[in-house]
Order: sequence, then structure tokens, then C-alpha cells
Amino acid sequence: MNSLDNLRTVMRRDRVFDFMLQTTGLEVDLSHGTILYLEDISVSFDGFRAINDLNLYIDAGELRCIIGPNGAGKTTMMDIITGKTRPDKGSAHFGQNINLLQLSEPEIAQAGIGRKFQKPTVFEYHTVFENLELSMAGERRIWPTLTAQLDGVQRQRIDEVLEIIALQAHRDRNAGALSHGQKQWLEIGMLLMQNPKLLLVDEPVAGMTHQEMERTAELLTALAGDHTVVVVEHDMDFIRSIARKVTVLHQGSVLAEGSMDEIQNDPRVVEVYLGE
Amino acid sequence: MKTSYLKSSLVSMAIALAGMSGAQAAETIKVGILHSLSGTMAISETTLKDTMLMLIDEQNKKGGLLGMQLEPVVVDPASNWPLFAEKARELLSQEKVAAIFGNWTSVSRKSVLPVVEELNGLLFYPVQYEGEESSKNVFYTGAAPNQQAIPAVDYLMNDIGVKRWVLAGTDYVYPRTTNKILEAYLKAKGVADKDIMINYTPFGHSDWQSIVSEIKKFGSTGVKTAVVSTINGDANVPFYKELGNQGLSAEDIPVVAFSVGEEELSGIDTKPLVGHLAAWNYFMSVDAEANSGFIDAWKSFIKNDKRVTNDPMEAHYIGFNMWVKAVEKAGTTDSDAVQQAIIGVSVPNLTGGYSAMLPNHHVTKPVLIGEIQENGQFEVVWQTSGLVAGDAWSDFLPGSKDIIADWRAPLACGNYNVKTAKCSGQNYE
Amino acid sequence: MKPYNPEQISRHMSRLLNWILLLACLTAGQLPALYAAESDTPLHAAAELFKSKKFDQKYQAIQLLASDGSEQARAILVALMDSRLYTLKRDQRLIMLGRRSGSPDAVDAITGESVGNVARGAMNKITLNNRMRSQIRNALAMLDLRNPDKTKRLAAVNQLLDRPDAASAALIQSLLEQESDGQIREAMEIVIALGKLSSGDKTERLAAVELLDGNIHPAVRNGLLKLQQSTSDEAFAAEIKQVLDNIKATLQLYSLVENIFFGLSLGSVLVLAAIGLAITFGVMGVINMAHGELIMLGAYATYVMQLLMPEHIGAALLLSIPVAFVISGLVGIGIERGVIRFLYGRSLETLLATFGISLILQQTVRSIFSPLNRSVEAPSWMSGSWEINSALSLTLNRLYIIAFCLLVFAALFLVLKKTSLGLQVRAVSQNRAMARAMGVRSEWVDAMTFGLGSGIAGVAGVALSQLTNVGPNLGQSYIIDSFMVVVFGGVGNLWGTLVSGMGLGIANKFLEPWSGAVLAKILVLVFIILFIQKRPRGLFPQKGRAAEG
Amino acid sequence: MGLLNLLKQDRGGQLFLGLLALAAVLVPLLNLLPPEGHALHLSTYTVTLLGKYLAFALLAIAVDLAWGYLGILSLGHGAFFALGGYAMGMYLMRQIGDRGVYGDPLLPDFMVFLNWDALPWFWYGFDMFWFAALMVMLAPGLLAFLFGWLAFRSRVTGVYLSIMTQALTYALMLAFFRNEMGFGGNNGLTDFKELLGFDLQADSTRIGLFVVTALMLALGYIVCRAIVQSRLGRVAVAIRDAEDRARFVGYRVEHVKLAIFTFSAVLAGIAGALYVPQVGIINPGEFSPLNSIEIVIWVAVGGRGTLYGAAAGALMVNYGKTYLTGALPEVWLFALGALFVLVTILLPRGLIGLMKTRSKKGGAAA
Repeated sequence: MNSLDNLRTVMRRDRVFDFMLQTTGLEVDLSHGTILYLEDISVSFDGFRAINDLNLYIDAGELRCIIGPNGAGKTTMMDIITGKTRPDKGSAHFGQNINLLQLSEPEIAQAGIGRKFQKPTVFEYHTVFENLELSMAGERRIWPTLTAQLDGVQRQRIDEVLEIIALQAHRDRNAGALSHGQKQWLEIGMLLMQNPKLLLVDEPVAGMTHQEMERTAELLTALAGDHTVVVVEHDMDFIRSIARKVTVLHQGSVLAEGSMDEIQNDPRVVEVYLGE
Repeated sequence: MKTSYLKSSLVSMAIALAGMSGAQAAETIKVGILHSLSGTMAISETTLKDTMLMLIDEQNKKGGLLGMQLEPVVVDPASNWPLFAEKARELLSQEKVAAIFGNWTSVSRKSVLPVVEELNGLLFYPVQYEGEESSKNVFYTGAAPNQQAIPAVDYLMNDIGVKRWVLAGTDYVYPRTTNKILEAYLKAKGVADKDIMINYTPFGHSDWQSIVSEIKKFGSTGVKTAVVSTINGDANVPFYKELGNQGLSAEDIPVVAFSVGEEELSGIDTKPLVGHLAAWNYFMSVDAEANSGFIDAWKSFIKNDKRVTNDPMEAHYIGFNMWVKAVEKAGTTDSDAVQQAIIGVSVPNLTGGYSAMLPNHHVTKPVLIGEIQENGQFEVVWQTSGLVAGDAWSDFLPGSKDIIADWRAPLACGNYNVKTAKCSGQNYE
Repeated sequence: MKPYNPEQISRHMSRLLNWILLLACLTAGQLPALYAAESDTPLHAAAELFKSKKFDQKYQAIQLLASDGSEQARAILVALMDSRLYTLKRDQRLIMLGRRSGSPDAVDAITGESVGNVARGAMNKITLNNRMRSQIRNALAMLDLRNPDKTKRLAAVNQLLDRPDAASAALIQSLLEQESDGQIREAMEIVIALGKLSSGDKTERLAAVELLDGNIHPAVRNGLLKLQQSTSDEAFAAEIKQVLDNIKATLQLYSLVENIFFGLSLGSVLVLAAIGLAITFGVMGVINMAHGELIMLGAYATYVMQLLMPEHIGAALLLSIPVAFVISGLVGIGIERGVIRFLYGRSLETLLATFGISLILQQTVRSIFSPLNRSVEAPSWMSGSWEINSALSLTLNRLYIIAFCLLVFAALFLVLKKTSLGLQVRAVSQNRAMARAMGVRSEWVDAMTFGLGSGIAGVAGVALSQLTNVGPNLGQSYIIDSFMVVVFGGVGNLWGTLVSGMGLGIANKFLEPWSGAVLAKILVLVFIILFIQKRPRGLFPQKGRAAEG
Repeated sequence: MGLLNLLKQDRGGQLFLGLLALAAVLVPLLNLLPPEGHALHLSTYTVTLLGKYLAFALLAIAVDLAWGYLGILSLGHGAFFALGGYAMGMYLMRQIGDRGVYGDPLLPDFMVFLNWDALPWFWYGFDMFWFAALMVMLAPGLLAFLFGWLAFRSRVTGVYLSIMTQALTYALMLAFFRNEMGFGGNNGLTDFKELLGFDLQADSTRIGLFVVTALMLALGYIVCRAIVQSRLGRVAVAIRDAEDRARFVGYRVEHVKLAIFTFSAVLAGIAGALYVPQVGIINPGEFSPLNSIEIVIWVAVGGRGTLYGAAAGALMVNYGKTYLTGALPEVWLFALGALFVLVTILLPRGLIGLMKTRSKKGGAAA
């Protein structure tokens, strides 16, 4: 690249003043039926290759489970999709038109990818209601946020979600006072409020009772179809109860992919993972 | 040390209580002491507070003033300049003190100035300063530049034969102005531009390696070179240490300082400094009866045989005695009457002579040059033949050479421009 | 001092008797006349002159001693230079004190006989001024030119080179023939050549210029510059210019070396001040705003040690290293156990609490030691400089501090890498819960780590006491710089602290001549602020996921 | 109506604004009506002192907005305060006109005796009040914007950010100490005469300044309260508690931080502008890192995350300072130091937090 090109890159308005870049309202194009393309992605930390030539495709409306032993790169993969970590090489596209590697976390979120963390993360000093309100899809710029008021439709939507996650009774409690399982649900509820096209759910049932787990399974299955759901989980029973298609990650790349039965019978998987 | 603190805090607590009850106020004359007891300036100013307490104590033992006892009111402006103004206002309007003795730095005086002028108080300012000021309500008992800097330069030029000059100072108004005056003075004496090096450093500058090395190079041209130092406070110790270590002895390149006195030296290992100079109006080593009396009184008051006296202490001694004499002369502590009475008042100074209050509110003083000795004292090597009158407005600055100060009627003006015949910049009606 | 032979002493004794008789009938006002009458006794005459308070008489006295040239005159001059020359109050006798300060072995300056132990109050010191000092120095140098000791002769020639005058040049010229040592001859020839530059004829001058080529002594440059300006011969002027250019190039090289040295020494001060913080902040994540005050405590420890051992300044300084380490370390442990332990995980609040502690420590010191600065002496082996040549001399105290800084760094590095405490510290800093599970007493480790960091701060204080004021505000002036060094280097990385401290020191020193001291500091600060925006984790960041959050 | 809505739930705020209104009315009355020496008379000294406290209270609110609600512990708010103060000081300097000691119609005194021959460019416009008023907000605002934009974008957070803000104010202090900067060096700006034609030494002007400061404090409180109550305010708290979550919910954390931080700096600047005419001097000492830390302490003592708590903290600590530096100067630093330590360890939510937990244990509101 010559210096003029360099200069041009530097002077690009969207690079220099990234807050001037118009990103809201960018609609994801799902015309080919695939919502997520991860191709040839590698990333390493301190010489350790967390992701190694990963190729992964997720169809729109799918409920995909991702399993793998510790250190297989599951969380790192999610970090890459949501913009928290930039890969050393490879490409990541959301639908046909959105290059995830060029967007920041909030832009990715607004483009329609929601994420639930491994450790439930909610706004502890806000009430449950406020948590949901803040997560509601919509305007995110400063001034509109400053002047925003809830209208009837929005209130109704919050109430609906409250019902889905069964926290109506805790509506005005501080989120910090909820139990672990309730926080998990609240976080899922916050995802719902965002109304994303793609939900990334990291260990949704950790710390839940059996009963709660069943309800979560129901919820996630119900969401698939309208939304695309990617679940990372350790709990095999849970996976079995919801899975249609399972991907196994090992040492940063896809080891096997298929139905739960196929996976369970795959000798490579048995060797690295189930066989332990 | 500890006991003196305890004592002074007890005294001040008693004062605070007394101030609150207000009943005794009528029988005493209050004297405000406005010196920082904490923060960066505490190092210099605490001593002056103690000096004032001692002077007041002695005056009370002599029967007080106008038949009343004097009562010190000590406040701590904590080296915070806006706080100086606030505390001055408190002293004048709440405590109704008859006079304030205080301030060290120029900026604190500038901060207090509008307040004393507004409330028509009296402020006695005991430290050498840059001049360029004469207020109706302020009495400058420290040296003006012509009572310290210029005689020192004369000495170096005439007696030592210095031809190349380093003007090194801390970057604030006193060194800036003093160096401006000196630069103009030196040029008037025919010193070329290339023979003057001016250098400014921040407060508390501690790494002098490059500057000292530069001075060394500047001084290695075979022509006699001297450093005129207006380096302030804490920066001096590392400066002199570096001088010593880089082998710049006083014989090669003498440093004449205007801010280094006995008290500063007591915190420095003086071995590498021996032979360097300071210009003051007073040295503890001066052999005079008044001085030895003062030193004895001070040592017994502070209960420490090792404590030293210094020039600003003498300035307070002079200022306080002038105020006492003026009050006695006026028969009242009323500010206007004292302002009238004090001009022309003459009191003994500690170097064996008399100092008089001039119409421009500065005083007459002898100027002494001393060489630092190993024991932390100065040996006087030169002194002016007579007293030097403090000049408020320098004759060597273009802005101020036409300005004079005279607070006697009919002029009664602190900066009267003889060219335009106008009196400007006064804050009083 | 040389021992005196009895014969000499008896001669002095008889002279003394004469003097006492004379003194009985003469008044002090007639002293000069008296010297004229007794011209064969310059020592006695000088002794009389010294009793005067007037400097003019003292100048004369020194001249007398210099012209006398005897061993005893030399001894008196040396004693005068070292401020060991006194007069006894009771009989005005001139006495010399022994070399060790406070030692009682005073002797009569003229006879050399012991006068025993003299109380401080019973004698008056002969005061000196600068003119007397340079007079004495030159006089001693002239005397030393004949000294059998080679190094003394060389030093004398160099001394005269610094202040060249006609008398010394003539003397050196006369002594050149007898001089056997090559090095001294060379130095002498330079002095003579310098004289020729101004006085000799054309060929002599040309020869002198050639001889002086490559010599970087300032006197040489000044002499050449003067000659260059005065000569009308263009070819000769060009030759001089060539020589001067050579000198200039050499000087520039040395000045670069000097600047790097200045940078390293400033850097080592920064590293010393920051390295304790690199432990408490870097390893433990505690923002210790009282760090500066722990440094201050170390400096005061040095002061107290010197008070306790006034006779052994050097030993006191060395001893104060462990003492300061222990004192600051204990205070640090106290702070950790008393305050910080309640605030783990609330790093911003440790900042506030420790700031409060810093105020308390400052005021405590102010109450105990007074707000005045305290005087800490430098031992003689740390004073002065190592003169490599006349253009480059490295100050000894800075050299020691650079070495000391590296030593402390190495020691700390070893402690962290090789000892079990170090292992535990690293374990706790990386994963507290895991370390606890493995049986590490994390509370103990916290206290020890904080104590270690604080102790190092105290040690830094010992070093700083040799450079700057020992006063209650000492710590404040280093705290921001210390944080900058640690943050710039990368938190939790000792090497980073070393590199960033040294780097910032050198950068500062190279900026300073160009921008002035204040602006240099501002520029460095702004640079760090901008740098941290680019690399929020400093020069050497801890990598990986563990570093986040 | 919006205002009533805003304050409906805010009991502390109601009390605070009520007391403020009372003070704004009562202080002038007590100063003007009872004759001097009367038991109820409030001296002008006290009025000015109170005015200074109120300016500090506004500053404390600004810091609380950034620290208590956004989680940015700024150790450099003193810089914004001082910049606002300098902008006002420059206006006041220009108002002196030819009444300076040298009688120069254009140049301030310090420039005359340091031989400046022309007014530096950055002093132009300050003879107009509107321009100065604009700069009071713009100067600190722009600095905060620039600093925040760089720092937040590269995600410098927590302790690092605090240290960087401290370095910022330290660098500014050194810069303003320089006489070449053209801001009067160490002496700063002083010897002010009048503001908008009112004589600064007149008692009426002092009272006027006090009332204006009280009004600005009330206004500042209400605006901050409005921000805090809005969705933006809740987003700020969300960022404080879980920055990543806020980001994945789609908020541009950097922009929210930048907006609130900049607003907070502007508020600090206004406080500085109100402070300067009342104390009569502005100098680089205001930039000292120590001052900025002290501001944080006011907020911590009062209780962060409650705007009125911060204001109350500023008033309490400053009153204590005035009292102690007069009555027990040697004890003052011990007291301040101990206060820092005790508050952080024992009262993490400040005195207001203590009262709250006393009054309704386990209350839900933060």
C-alpha cells in the first residue's frame, strides 16, 4: 500500500469518527438460508491456538448445540462472533451482507445477534423490569436514550417477557437479589427483549434445578424457528433433550457435526470427549 | 519539637475558645498571624508564626500596648492561595485584628492584597520579593530587589570580577521579575547578551544534572562566571548537591542565592556548599548586641538550642516593632491612624543599626553578602556602606521606571506615573 | 602530616619564646610593622596575621606561608583549607585540629606540639572566603610541583592548568627538565604550550597549536579561540579552526555520553521509586497512594541512622538500607493489615484510603521531625565525581545509585523467581482461589507482598536521601511519576518497570536541553497519556484472557 | 410538571432543594437586615464562604455523576474546575482595563512586567461576557471530550483511567505554572475589579454571587437528577455494573461515557467559574492532583450515587476544613486523613448511605 492509500484509509470518515458511521437499520440478508458463516478462522493467545481454522455454518431458524471439552474454543468462538475478540485470520459473516469483523460489539448486537454469558450477567442495581427495559430493541443513540419514555406497547412487551421467564413476581426487585437460576432466566429475557435474529447462549442451565432446566429447554426449543439459537452446554442430558444438530469442537476446530446419535457413535468424538 | 506543637495547638485552641466567647475581646488587641502551618510552605512559615508568638509574648511581658495585652490569632491557610484571602478576611472581619503579620509567597500576598485593601487592614509582609507593588495597606519589611539582588550583583562584578552570568531561578514571578531587573541592570553595565544565561525550572525541581552540566560548560570559557540563584525552597538541596558532585566549587563559579538562609541550610549538608554566597539584610552570625539578645530569646522561646534565626524573622522583628511604635505614636490601633503614624518610624534592626519606614511602605536596610560556612552559618564578606532604601518600582523595568509610590499627602498613591501624572490600580476609594 | 624531628621542634620553641616576649610589649595594631622587624619568621608572622578578622591580612598570611614553602607551612595551609585551623581563646595561639572531626588531638600550628583536648567553645575558627581558598589551592599546587609523590605532582599540574597564570607557567617551565615521569611531562608541556599560545613567536605558536591538537581541556579551547580571533594570518587561523573543530567533535561525543548517563541516572531514580509500586500495584492490584510516604520514611530512617552514628556516616548509610527496608516494610504490613485487607476487590477505594494514610504519615513526620528539611550527609566515597577526562566526569553518587537500582532490581527479581515467597506471590496474583485451595495462606502472602513492596520503597528512600531533600513532602513529588512508570511499563511486569523507568529518564534528558525542564516533563506526561490510549496495558502487557477484566 | 415528576420519589432531593431555596432567601436577608453585631447578623465573610461551599457542592455533584453513576473515578475533575475558573478569571482580568497598576489598557499587569508586547491570541474575546461564559463550558468540555474520546475508545477503564486523569491534571498544572503559557504563571489571575459592571468588593455583589451560585447548584442538581432518572442514566448505571453486558445489549458504551463525562466536566467548569469571583484568585494550584482527590473525598463522605449526598459531603468537609484550619491547624491533616480511611472502610456508601440503611433496612432503591 502506498502512502496515499494509507492516507485515504486514515482519512476515511467512518474509520476516524466511527460514531458517525450509520449502522442502525442495517437489515440482515438471509436470502440463502444461512445466518452465520465462519470461515478459516484462527486466533491465538500467547502462542496458544484457541481457534484453529474453524469453519462453521448455521442455518436460519436452526437450534444448534455446540459441545466440546474445556479449552476447545467454544467461548472464544462466541467472542469472535460478538466482536469481543478479533481473529488473526479468517472471515465471519452474518447473513449474506454483514461482515462481523468490521463491526463493534454494540453494532453486532444491534444487527441482531444477542448473547448470554457463561456467568449470568445482569444489571444488578436495576430492577428486573428495568433490566428488560434497557435491553429492549430500539434506539440506542444518546439523545433519544435521554428522552426515551415507555409507551403502552413496549410495557406490554416487557410484561410478556416477564411472563415467559416467570419473573412477574420479582418485577420490582433488584436483579442483584435474584437467585442464580433466576438471573439466568433474566438474562435470557433480556435477549428476548433485544429480539435478535441469532441467539448465542453460553451454558444456560448451569446452576439450575432439574425443573428449571426443563423449562429452559422448552423455552429454547420454542424460540427456534423464529430465531436462530446456538447453545453451548456441558450438560449432556440437556443437549439430548433439545438437540437437533450438534457440533463438536476440539482444539479450536470442528471435529464432528450431526445428530446427537451420529455424534455419540463417532469414534473420534468418543475418543477425545465422551471417552474420557 | 513535639511539645512545641502541642503547646501551639493548645494556644490556638485557647484562642479559638476565646474567640467564640468574645467576652475578652474588648480588653486585648488582637494580632493576626497568617502563615501556613501545613502544606508545602509550612517548612518556611511555621518559624515565622513562632517568631510572632515570641515577639507578642515579649511585648506583653513589657506591659502590652496602650495598656492592653496583645492577643495572637493564629490561622492556617494551609499553603492554599485562595485560602489565604479567606483567612485574611476572617482575621479582619470576624476576629477584628489590628494588624496581620504574614504570608511568604508572592502569590499568597497577591491573593490577600484585595482583601486587606477592601477591609482597610494592615499587613506586614516579611519576605524579600519582586517589588512592583505598593499598597496603602501593606508594609513590605523584606527586601525589594534593589536591597538584595542589585547590591549582590555589584559585589560580584566589582569585588570578584565576574563577567559572565547565569541567572537561574524557579519559574514564578519573583525570579522572573528579579532576573528581568538584573538582566536590564547587567546590560546597562555593558554585559553582552552572550554572557548572560537564563534558566527556569519548576518548583521542587530535583534533577539538576543537565542544568549544572550546562552551567559548567557556560563557565568554562576562562572568564569569571557566577550564578545568581533565585531558586526557591526545596529545589535548592539537590541543586547544591549536584554542584558539589560535579565539582563546581565556589572558587570557580560562585553561586549567590537570594532564597537560601540559615533555616534552609539547617536542612542541607553544608560541606559541598562552603564558599557559596547569599545576599540578605541579616545574618545570624552578625556580631551585634541586639542580635545576640534576639538569638538567645528565640532559643529559649522555642526551647531548642539548635534552632537558627534568619532574615524574614528579622523582618518580622522590624515590622512588629514599627507597628508597636506607630500604634503608641498614634495612640490607637485604628488602621488609618497607624498608616499615617508609621511612615518615618525608625526602629533598631538586628544588625546594629536602625531601619525606617519609607513613604512607599518599604524600609531601609543594610545589604550583606555572606559566604556559607561548614557549620551552616554565613560569614559576612561584604556589606553596603550605609542603609539602602527599598524601591517599590524598579528603575530597570520599562513598565515601572516612571512609577513612584508615596503614601503621604498630597500624593497618597502607590503607583503614580510621573509621566502621565496618573495614579492607577488602587483598590480603595 | 610528617612527623617532626626534635631539632626542628626545639627551634620552633625558641622562636615561640621570642614571640611571647615580643607580644607582651606590642599591641595588635602594630602587627604589620612587627612582621617587617622579624622577617626571618614568616610562619609566626602569618600566625599573627591570621588572628585578624580582616580578610586582607589573611591574604597576606597565605602569601607568607606559600613563600615559606616549608612542610609546616604546607600543613597549616592544608589545615586552613579543611577548616581545621583555630586560635585558642585564652592565649590566641594558632592550633590545628586533627583530621577526624571531633578528635581531641589538637596541635600547635607552628611548633606541632600537642595542646591536648580543646573544647569547642575555647577556640575560634579561622574563617575562609573564596579568594583565600583559590589562593591556598594554587599555593599548594605550586608546593606540590616538587612533591616526590607522582600523583600529587600530576594533580598539581592539572590544578594549575585549570587556572593558568604567568607565575605558575614559569615555575613549570623551570621544573620541566627535572621531571622524569612521562605523563606529568606531557601535562606540563600543555601548560607551557598554553602560555606560548599568547606569548611566543610565530613558530612557537604553530608548534603549540600542533601540540594541543586533540586536547579537550577547556583552557586549551579558550586559548585557541582567543588566538583564532587575534591572529591575522589566514592560513594559521584555518589551522586553528581545524584543531578547534576536532575538539568540538570530541566534545559533542562526550556530551552525548554524558546525556545518556544523566538519563540513566534519572531513570534509575524513577525505577527505584516505582519498583515497590510495581509490586504492590502490579502484583497485588492495590493503588497505594501512600507509596511516596513509605519512600519518605526510608529517607528519614537514613537521617536517624546518621544521628545515631555521627562518626560513621558511610556505615550509617549502608546500615540504613536494611533499617529502612524493615521500617517501611513494617509500616506497609500495618497498612495492609489495618486498612487494605478490608478493601480487596475495591481498588478505587484503596486509592482513597491510602491517600488518607499518606496524609496521616506526612503530618506524623511533620510533628515528630518538624516541617523543616533534615540534613542527610553524603559519605566521602559518594561525593565528587569520577573524572574520565576534562570533558566527561560522572558524578559518584549517581553512579552508585544506578548500580544500587540495578542491584535492588536483581534482588527483587530473584526473590520473586527463586524463593517460595515469590512463588506464592505469583500464585496468589494469578489465581487467588486456586492458590488458597493449594494451601497457600493468601492473607499471609498479601501482607508479605505488601511489606516487600513497601520495604523496597523504603530502600528507595535511602537512595533519594542522597539526592534530594529529606522532608515531609518528599514522597509527594515522586508518587505520580512512580505510577506513570508502572503503568507505562505494563502492570505486573518488573522488566517493564525497569525499561520504562530508564526509557522515560533518557527521553526526559534528551528533551530537556531542547525544551526546558518543565516542558520536557509535560511532554513526557502527554506522551504517556497518549500511549496508554494506544496500548492500554503498557509496553509489556500481560497477555491472554487472564489479563482482562 | 416534569420537575415535580422528577422529584416525586426523591425525598433527599426535595429536602436538599428546599434547604437551598431557604438559604438563597435567608442568607441575603440575614446579611442585609440585622445590623452588624446583632446576634442574627450574617457577615459578608460568611456569605462568601457559603458561596464558595456551594460552588464546591456543584463540583461534587459533577464528580458524583461521573463516579457514582458511571463508575468513572476521575482524579482530574479539578482540572475542569480550574479551566472554567481560568475562563472566568480571564474575563475578569480583561474587565480591569486600564485600572491595572501599570495602566495598560489592553494587557493584564503580569504581561506588562514580563514584557509581553501584545495580547496572546487565546486572550481575545474574553472581554465579552458571553464569550467567556461560553468558554467556561467549552474549555473543560472540549478537554473532557478529547480525553474521553481517546480513553474510552481504547477501553482504558478503572484504575488506569483514574491514573490517567491524574496525569492529565498534573500535566496541566505544570503547564499553567509556566510563565510562558500566558496565564500568569504561579500567581495566576487576581486583583479582579468587577463582573458585568458590578463591583466585586461590594457586599451586594457578594450576595448576588451567592444567590446565583445557589441557583446554579439547584439547576445543576435538577439537570443531573433528570439525567440520572432518564433511560440514559439507567444505561450509565448499567455500564457501571456490567459494561460488557451493556455492550452486548447494543449500547455504545463509549458514547454514553463520553457524553456524561463531558457533561460532568462542563458542570465542573461552571462551578469553577462561580468559585473564582468569590475567592478572588485562580492559580495553577487548583490543578494539583491533591485537590482533585479531595473532591472525590467529599463525594465519598457524603455518599456517592446520591447527588444530594455528594453536595452534602462537599459542604460538610469544607466546613470542617474551615473550622479546623482555624481552630486546630496541626490536627487538620490528621483529621482529613482519618476521615478518608474511615469513610472508605466503614461507610462505603457515605453518610447518606448510612442514614438510608438506618431508616429503612434492606430498602431496594440504590
